[in-house]
Amino acid sequence: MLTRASVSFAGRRLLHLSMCVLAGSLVLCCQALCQSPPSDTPPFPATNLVAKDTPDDDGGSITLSWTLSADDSGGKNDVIGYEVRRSKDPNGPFETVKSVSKGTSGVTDESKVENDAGYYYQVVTKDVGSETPSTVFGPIQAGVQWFNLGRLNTLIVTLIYITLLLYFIVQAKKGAKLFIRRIAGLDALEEAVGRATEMGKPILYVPGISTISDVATIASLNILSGVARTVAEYDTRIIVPNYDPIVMTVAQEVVREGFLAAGKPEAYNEQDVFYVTSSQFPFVAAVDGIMVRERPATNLFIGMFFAESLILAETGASTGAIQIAGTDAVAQLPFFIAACDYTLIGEELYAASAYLSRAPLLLGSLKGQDWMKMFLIGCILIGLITLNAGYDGFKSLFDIPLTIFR
Amino acid sequence: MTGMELFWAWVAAYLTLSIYSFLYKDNVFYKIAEHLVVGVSVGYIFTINWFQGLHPYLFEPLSKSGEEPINLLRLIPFALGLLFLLRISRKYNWLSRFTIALVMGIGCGTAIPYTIEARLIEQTKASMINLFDQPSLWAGVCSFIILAGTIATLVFFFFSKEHKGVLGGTARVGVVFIMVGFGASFGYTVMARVSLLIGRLNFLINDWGKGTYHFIFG
Amino acid sequence: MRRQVPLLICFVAGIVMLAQSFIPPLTWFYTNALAWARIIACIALFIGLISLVRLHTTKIKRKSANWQFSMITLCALGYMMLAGLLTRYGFFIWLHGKCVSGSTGDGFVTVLENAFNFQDIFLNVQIPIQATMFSLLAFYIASAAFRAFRARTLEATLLLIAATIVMLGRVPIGQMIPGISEITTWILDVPNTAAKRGIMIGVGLGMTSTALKIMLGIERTYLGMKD
Amino acid sequence: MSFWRFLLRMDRRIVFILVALAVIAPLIAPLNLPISVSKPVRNLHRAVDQVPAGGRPILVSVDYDPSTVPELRPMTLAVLRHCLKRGVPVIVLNLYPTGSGLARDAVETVGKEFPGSSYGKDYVYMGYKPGVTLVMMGIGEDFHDTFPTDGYGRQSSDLEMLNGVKNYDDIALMIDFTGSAAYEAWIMFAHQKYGCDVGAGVTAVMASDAYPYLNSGQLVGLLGGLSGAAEYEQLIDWPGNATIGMDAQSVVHILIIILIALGNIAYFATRRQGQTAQAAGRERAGGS
Repeated sequence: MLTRASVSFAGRRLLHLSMCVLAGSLVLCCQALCQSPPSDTPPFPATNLVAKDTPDDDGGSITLSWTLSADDSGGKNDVIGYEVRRSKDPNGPFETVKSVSKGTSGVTDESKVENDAGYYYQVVTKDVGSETPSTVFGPIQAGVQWFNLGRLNTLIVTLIYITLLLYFIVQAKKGAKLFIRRIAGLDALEEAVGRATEMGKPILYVPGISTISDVATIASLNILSGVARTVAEYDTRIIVPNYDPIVMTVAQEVVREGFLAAGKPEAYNEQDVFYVTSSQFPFVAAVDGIMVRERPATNLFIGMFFAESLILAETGASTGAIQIAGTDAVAQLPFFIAACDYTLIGEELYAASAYLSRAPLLLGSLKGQDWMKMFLIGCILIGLITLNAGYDGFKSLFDIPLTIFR
Repeated sequence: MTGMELFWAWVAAYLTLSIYSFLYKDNVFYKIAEHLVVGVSVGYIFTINWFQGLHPYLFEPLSKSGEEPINLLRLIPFALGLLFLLRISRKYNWLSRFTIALVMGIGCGTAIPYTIEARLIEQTKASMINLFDQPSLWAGVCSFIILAGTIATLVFFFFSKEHKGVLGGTARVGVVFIMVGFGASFGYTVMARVSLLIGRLNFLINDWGKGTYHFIFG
Repeated sequence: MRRQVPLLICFVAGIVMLAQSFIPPLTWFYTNALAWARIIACIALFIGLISLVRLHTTKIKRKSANWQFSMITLCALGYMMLAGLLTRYGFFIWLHGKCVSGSTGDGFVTVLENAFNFQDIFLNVQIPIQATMFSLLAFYIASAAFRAFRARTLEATLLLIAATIVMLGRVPIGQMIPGISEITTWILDVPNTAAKRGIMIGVGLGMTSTALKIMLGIERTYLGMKD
Repeated sequence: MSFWRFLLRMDRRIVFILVALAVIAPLIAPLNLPISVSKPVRNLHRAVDQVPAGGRPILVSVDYDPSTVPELRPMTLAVLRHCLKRGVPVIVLNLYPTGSGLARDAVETVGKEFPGSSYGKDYVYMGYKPGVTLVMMGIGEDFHDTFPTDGYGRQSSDLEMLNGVKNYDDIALMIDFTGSAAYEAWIMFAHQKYGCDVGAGVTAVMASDAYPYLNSGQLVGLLGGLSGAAEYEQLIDWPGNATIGMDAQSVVHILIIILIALGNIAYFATRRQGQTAQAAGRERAGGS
């Protein structure tokens, strides 16, 4: 039932008014119309209207596309926009489901589209004084897809990665020998805790200013667990101000367990792991206050940070504390590098848990990460070679969403 | 400027100067401002949470309003939230883990495909460049440098092998790229930060200073 | 029960979320999970409130250092919560006025809305303090550069040279040096892009692997080690 | 203690004072550092400069809101000053409610600076008018129909300079200051439809989006961000807030570079004096 509009309106192009009307609010332009209707000829219609079920979704949606009217950005250039109209009957009546500005050649209709009902569509080209409908397209049905083909490449990469990780985790479980390179910032952790003990001063641990669903926060809490244990062994006090209540709860749990593991549960003070506020700069103001008043010997800023990174690190530096930072926020790394003694850069943050605990399972996953890196570098190189040899098919496998099946 | 506006301008100016006094050293003005803003911000967040979180997401779906049917499913997160509140109980605080586990699971499960798409696939694709299809020879060279730098930086993050030999050399090139990139970001940010300071000074001079002057002298 | 059930919940929730991104009919879970997480986060704030109030009341009770200031926090908190709740719908009117019609939203302003100066306090206490804290960066960026940018090693030298060139290339006085703008653009576009991309991919790998380890229960410190 | 060693141990508060001075000093005593003027700014300046004094007015639309004031207000003032200085009449209007106070403030500020010019003869403020594109079209049909009164409620017909203004034909140049895409609408209506020359002042972030219009000649000139405003101030020889702002930026940037340089010289000088790396390595500029 593919009907395509291909009507010529050449004879109607008598007047050539150099009018140009902005793609602004259609409503406003309609008001203009009410006030002083300018004399006008109807614009050329939109052509080649095609509607199809929106791919890779759970139904309730139809995607339309058309060729712009000859008077849109060309011809008289007086089109102000298009109205998409829909009906269950090819003869109408049609109801408007969407209005778009000029220069738009496609929309997705999601307004109460019933699955498996046949719809007819029409696109109406509007200018200030008149409108021209396109030919009707239909019927078309919206449906449910059971697999998102556009994400097939994501699924494959995910599966490859998971397989690599699991393989090396299993190898590690079997007792394979695993090496891990030095990470200076983590080597310094114990020294930093020791220093605080010597000086009889506390340690400050800021687990970032994000929520628990941020993986960087989780990585930080894993490091906190190692730090808490060392701290307990050294009989030092640890202060953990929090930005998020759920993170605080987990931090309390983690620190308590650390003291328990070190055999000193009585030394744990729940009020040292506390909530401050979930507002960025008020939080920073409070942590700055803690740094200058409690004068911790060591400051650890590990997790997700934003612009406040440098405020924290510079205030900490002014108190003479040893500072170790770690974040995957690329924009903040330069400031931590400048103001802290050691900085865990990006992926090092995620490797920390394995590094500190040396748990074989975690070390295994690190090896999996490295293999995935090699896989990606390999992909880049293959892509580079094929692309420069004039074949872009390999690169298109990395399109998001994947379009090769469409 | 009305008298009330002038009053608030003075409050804001006083607090602004209190914060700046911290640059000299910690003092009573800073402490007041700091403690005040912690209280105010939590109170504000509480209100926002209530009216823009609990109200539309929990109270409204559970009460009959408008055409939407009652969404009893919302009782599940409500119950989980209550379990989380058991944190304060010594005996039942372990129940809060159910909630934490759920939130963590949702977070991790959502993060995996999203991260793989945005950080792995997209970036890998962006690295595949046609070196010869460039506006100039120099542009081609630059594209190649970006590519080499990306790979070298990635090599720096190899953990399971000692950084010696070729691997070590490449990793060192990666460090060079990282440091130049960080230096550039640092230098680039200065202007934005100075603008913030200019903005505050403008407030002090124009809104507060001149505002007060005009209020008194007309 | 105390360990296995949470691990199972985490695993199932993770798998469902993972699956929904590939199977369109499951997106229902995602939409709901977002709302659920939001509700839980809102309720969790009460725990934060309790922690905050406990901390400060303890300070006051024990008369520990700076306990007087804790009273300020508690008073401000109490007042804002009360004012916020009492002006409930007025608050929305205010927001509407601010967001939709801007400074001329006087028509929406009711007596109820600002009966307790809720938004005045927000706008004239919290906002200026936030903006001023933020602007401290102008000072700190200078002191950090002065202290840290020393040509001790090759890496540090590169860092400081790149920073210096870009700083020069950003301001009119520096742009008078011939070629500086071009070099600045080049540094920002070429080595900077390469480094960021490499770090991004690495971070992506680390994040995914950590997320997976949490789901599988390999990384379970968040639950505590023993029970 | 040698100068270099003093530098290495310098209290960071000295750095803070220097930064504060570097920002405040240009506010008190403007340095007016030379600014190289870019072509789009020069073009807009020329366009304004070529409008004959006392003839057809220039139409200025102030369409920004408080968030973009730091960048857009200085350029608005600079252009208004240029007009009044030259005796070119200006019509100021405003299409977005959030900017009405700002537009009025700009007109009144500049108006006060030119006691010789008078309201209604040399400049008028037409106030906020809802409808955006509707207003733009309305001016093309009949200015007085669109604006029966000015921003203070006076009858437009009573304002001398508006007597000869019927539509865009009677407007020499239109300039839009905006943090949004409003300038595109002005191009479409004032320029494309009614053939009036259009210039624009936008934020630094948006400037790159506006360049294509410049190349196609749809914009006669463009001011981008604080630096664009500073360049315009340079051209009219009237250093204002933008020049001061750019002065402050230049001074702070140079200050930081000098500090870095001094720090390094000090570092190497003290090392040569036989300082152990340990002593130099652990220096902290932090006082207290």
